[in-house]
Amino acid sequence: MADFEPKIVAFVCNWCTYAGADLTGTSRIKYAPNVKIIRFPCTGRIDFMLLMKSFAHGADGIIVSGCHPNDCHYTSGNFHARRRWMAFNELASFMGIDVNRVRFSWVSAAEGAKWAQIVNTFTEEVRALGPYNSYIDLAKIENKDAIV
Amino acid sequence: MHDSHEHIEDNGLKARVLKGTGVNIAKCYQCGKCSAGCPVNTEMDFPPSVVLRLLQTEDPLLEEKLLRSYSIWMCVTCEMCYGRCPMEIDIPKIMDYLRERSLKENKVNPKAKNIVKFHKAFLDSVNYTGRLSELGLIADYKMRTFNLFQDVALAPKMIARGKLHFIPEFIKGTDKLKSIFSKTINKK
Amino acid sequence: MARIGVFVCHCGSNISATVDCEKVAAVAGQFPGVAYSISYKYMCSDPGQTLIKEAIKEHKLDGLVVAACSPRMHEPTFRRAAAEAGLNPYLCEMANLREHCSWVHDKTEATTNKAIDIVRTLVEKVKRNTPLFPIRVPVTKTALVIGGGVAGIQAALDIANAGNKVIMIERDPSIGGHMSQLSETFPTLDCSQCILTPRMVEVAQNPNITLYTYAELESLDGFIGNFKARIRKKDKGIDEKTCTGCGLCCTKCPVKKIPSEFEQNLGFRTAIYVPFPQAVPNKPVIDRKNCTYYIKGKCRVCEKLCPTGAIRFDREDEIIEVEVGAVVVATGFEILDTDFFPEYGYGKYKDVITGMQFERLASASGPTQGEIKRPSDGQVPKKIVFIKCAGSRDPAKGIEYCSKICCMYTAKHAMLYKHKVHDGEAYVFYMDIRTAGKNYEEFSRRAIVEDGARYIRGRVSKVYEKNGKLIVSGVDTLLNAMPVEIEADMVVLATAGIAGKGAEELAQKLHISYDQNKFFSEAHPKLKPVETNTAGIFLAGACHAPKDIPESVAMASGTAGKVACLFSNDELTREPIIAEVNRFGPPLFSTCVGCYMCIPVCPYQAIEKEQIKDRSGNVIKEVAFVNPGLCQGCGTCVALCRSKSIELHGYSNNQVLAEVVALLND
Amino acid sequence: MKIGLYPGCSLKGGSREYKESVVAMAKAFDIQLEEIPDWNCCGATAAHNLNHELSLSLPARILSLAEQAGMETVVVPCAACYSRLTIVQHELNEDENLKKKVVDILEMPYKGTVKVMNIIQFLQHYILEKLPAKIVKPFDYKVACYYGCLLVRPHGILKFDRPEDPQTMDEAMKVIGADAIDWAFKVECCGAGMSVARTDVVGRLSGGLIKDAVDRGAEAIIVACPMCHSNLDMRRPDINKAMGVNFDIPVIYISQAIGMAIGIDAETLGLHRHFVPVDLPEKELKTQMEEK
Repeated sequence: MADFEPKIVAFVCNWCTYAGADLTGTSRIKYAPNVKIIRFPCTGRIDFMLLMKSFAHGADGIIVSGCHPNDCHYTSGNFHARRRWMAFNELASFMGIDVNRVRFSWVSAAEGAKWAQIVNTFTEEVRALGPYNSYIDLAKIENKDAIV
Repeated sequence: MHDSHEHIEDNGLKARVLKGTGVNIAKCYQCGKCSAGCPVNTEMDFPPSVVLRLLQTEDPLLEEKLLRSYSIWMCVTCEMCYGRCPMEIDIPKIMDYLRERSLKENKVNPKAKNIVKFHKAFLDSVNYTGRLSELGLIADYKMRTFNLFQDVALAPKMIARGKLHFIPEFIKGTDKLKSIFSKTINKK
Repeated sequence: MARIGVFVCHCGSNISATVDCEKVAAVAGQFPGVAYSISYKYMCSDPGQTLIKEAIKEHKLDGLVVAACSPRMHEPTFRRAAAEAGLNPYLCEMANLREHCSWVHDKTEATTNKAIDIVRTLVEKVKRNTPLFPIRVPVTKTALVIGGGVAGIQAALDIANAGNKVIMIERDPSIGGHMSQLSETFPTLDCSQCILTPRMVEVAQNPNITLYTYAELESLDGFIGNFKARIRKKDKGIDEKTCTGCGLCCTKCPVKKIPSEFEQNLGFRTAIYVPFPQAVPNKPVIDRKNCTYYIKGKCRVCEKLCPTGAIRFDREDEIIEVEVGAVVVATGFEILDTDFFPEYGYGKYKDVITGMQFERLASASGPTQGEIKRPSDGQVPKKIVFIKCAGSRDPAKGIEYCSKICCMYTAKHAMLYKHKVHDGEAYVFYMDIRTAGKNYEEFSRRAIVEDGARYIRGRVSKVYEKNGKLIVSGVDTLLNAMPVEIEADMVVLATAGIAGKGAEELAQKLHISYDQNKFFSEAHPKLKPVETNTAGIFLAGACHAPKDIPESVAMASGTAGKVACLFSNDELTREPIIAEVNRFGPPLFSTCVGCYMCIPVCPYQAIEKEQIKDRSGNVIKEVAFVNPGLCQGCGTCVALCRSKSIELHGYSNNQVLAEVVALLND
Repeated sequence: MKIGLYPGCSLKGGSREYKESVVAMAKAFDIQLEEIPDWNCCGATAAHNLNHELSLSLPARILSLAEQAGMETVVVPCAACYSRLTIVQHELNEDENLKKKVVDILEMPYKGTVKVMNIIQFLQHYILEKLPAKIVKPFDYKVACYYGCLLVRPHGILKFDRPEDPQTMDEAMKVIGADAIDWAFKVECCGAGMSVARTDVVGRLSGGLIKDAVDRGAEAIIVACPMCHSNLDMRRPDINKAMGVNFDIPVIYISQAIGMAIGIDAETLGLHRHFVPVDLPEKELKTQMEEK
């Protein structure tokens, strides 16, 4: 298990967390290379399906991160995201999905250090949880590349 | 009704008031309206707003001062302060709490002894008969305070007007009442 | 088969120090659909960009991935380059190898692999990119200004002077708003009328401004640059063209005892009236509620006397429709009345007045010609008490917030009183003195130090009347909360500033949001203070929050600037990153099932219902439609849509899913 | 009609005329007031001053007894008792745990469903509309209606009338032909519980409000609280001493005033029990006719 490198996808909004991650870079703060970022205009755009698909395609962990409450570039997108996340949490745990593998967080454009810290701690947590094959079995994907 | 406030764990007086009464003293911004409307302000060593201020300091020494103050016993519970407080702080409730503590920790201000004695006499009378017997109360109170001549003029006039009964009336449930008292104020 | 070009940038050594750029380029070259791949020291440099442009032409590339720094840094640069080479700029994406990779990881195999993964992800995305074209919407270069107070006036003049048309509507018979009622203004004590009336006249005379007084907004439709406003012009009972404003009608009107709104009920007006001498326009209106003719059906004295025969009893309200490109909301605020305060007598004491009433008493043009006299008996008050925070900072009975302007105007009132009544005593009960602002603190100190106003820190508990005196029982919290009782001749309440009447309804007409106190909300508390979250609608003045004159004027000019920017081009071009509800030919038309879950979640009210009709005009289907003029492209509706009928251009389900898959399957 | 009555201790002793007049008045309107069987003292100021739980338990027992006696409505003429009963009912309804605690102390069932009414609410519900028909001798006097503290505060809980410058008592007095004056001390405190321990305070506070009433030409002060009455009436000598004056304005219970208007004799109303004699000048018939 020691050589297990978790695959983590991060869905982030363009205005806060993506910029925050940029700041992590410009301030040269190091973090685990396991996390790879996909950019969205707003966390409001991020729906369940993406999270499920990510697991189905072998993600061991997922980070969803956007603007702090009231800082949303689109005034309320992050609130919808949060509401959706709460619903998802319920649903997911009901379906037997390991919700510890999803991390929802607020990271502003000024919180470069926070981003690094979130990535590192989460990576270690997921590393401890081990590879998430169970979902792939669970989802039974006939053809992984269906939509590619 | 109760302002929940998890952050406070310490057992300072401010925190205990919050636990005991659900009233959050931090809300007070010292506008002084309570003191302005208080009918007995001038009788008090600490007018209401100052009482709240003392609690806000969370300074043990000042809290001690407060429990030993005359103010808390001077408060007549007219509810004027509460009625006009812009922050709806239930000051009478706080006063009740402080009095109870002051009594338990027997820190009652010497000047307030009479007031306390009166209240005690009152309750004893109730405890004894179930209802208040004014004559009993007055007599008991005088025995406690030894100011035998206060109001001596009053009694005969009251008797003349049929306002004083020599034989107090007992309720049937006096034992019930005694048990209530023993479970609350007379709890050992 | 796609023909993608991958351009890996070393960024000097910023990337190449930890990422093996050649390797990345080499591996990327093997990705399906990648026709060309190369690495270069500085992609953003001129030679770098030329390299890209030539590659596009030479290799007939139909998509670019520039693997360099953050798109927030150079996306515009490379998209421009692509466009210059004849490729649709939205077919160019950036892979962030610097901020998100080389700078945050050490030089290891893993780092280079991550770089490769990132590039692959973007390649897969760009394969699915579609050409997008900036949205162009025409702009009607006319602004609608709602409200003719100082904020509205300032905004209107600035917009007009920038060469644009302005339509101003004002609910009352004259513009001027609250400022026209003020006596002197802080912190300079210059006369309010003297500085305001010239601006009022300017509004009336500016050829770019069309002024409708006694008019209200009926409805507003459309979107930024293209609004349609319906305006109700209330019937004034006169013909404005023929009326010369001689004022004879007003003097002769038999109904004389109507409390004057302008004088805050301290004076009277007639049924046909001009609210105040300097009114703009200076022509009367007939107040139907009080006019004998409208009540009893006879009188018509004014009609008989009018030398030009301008009186018209036969007219009705008129609704006009105008097209505007932007809307400025400047509807101002109101203040609480004295009858709001139980402990101050529910308004039953004549000599307990509001700050605004004091302004009228102090005003040279007021009911007392500027002499301070008690409303009850006209006596000059020798002892006057000012009570601050009357209703403000009082969650229990009044409002939670601080009305902000009271500390300054109360200091001013105390000064004016002392200047007018030299032997008088002025007491001010306060909780805090909040006078942040240029020359403000100095001003309020002057009231205390030079004019001798007596400030007492404490809130007044009760005011009651006793043999012609007002007994004010307060307290001095700086003296162990010692009771203070003052036998005053007059009490002035610094009553809270609250949202204007009908603010809620107006907000609903305009589709703008308002806060818990019914003040209109700005789009962003720091960075978009004058915009609303409906594009093209802006705020000015105290309809946004209590504000003093300098602030209102500053905000109005800011808003005017925004409007001028909007009007500076004939067309609005906007990022095509917006949502769209799919449309197909018959019989499907759209996969939208019309649940309209999307409508309430849209922060911009951009989604509406659309009826799909056949040739003969029968409704076949009703589906959601995203108004491209209003959509800002957050994508919340997309995530919410149950039938996946909405796509966000540039972030389509297809694109992002491809990214996920590519990211995870190396 | 049968309605529960909680007289409270004062109405049994020092303020018996209040009870007598209330009962007589109710009887005149065929309303039978039934005392809560074996009721106890509500604990008054003393209890909540010294012990919170006791201050809850005593009124709770009263309410429980009323429930057991099947009383839906209980009239509480004493403003102090009314306030205690209402506040306790409120506190227990707000807090289930507290309710359990108190029930354990009482060893009695407690639902908290009884409708507690003060004397004015009682008038409004059962008497005022029938009143005009019964008036034989309009109460044609300038009166100062004194509400005191506990009838109107805390407004959040009692929800009765308006907390400042209340009107309900004034309205009731107008019905019987009185001229209820507008004065400033309607809801100020009379000194209440300090009656014995700090008589001087009572002198100052009660004195102040009597002075205002007199200054404004009131011929009588109307009260609905035995504590207020004993302070303003029984303590009059102390007050006059404190103020250095000689006020002789009578203090009359609202029930007595109404009783007088509908022709109940002074004896039954217990007017003779007052310390300050109630001898109001006879008004000439004319004004009475106008009132009628």
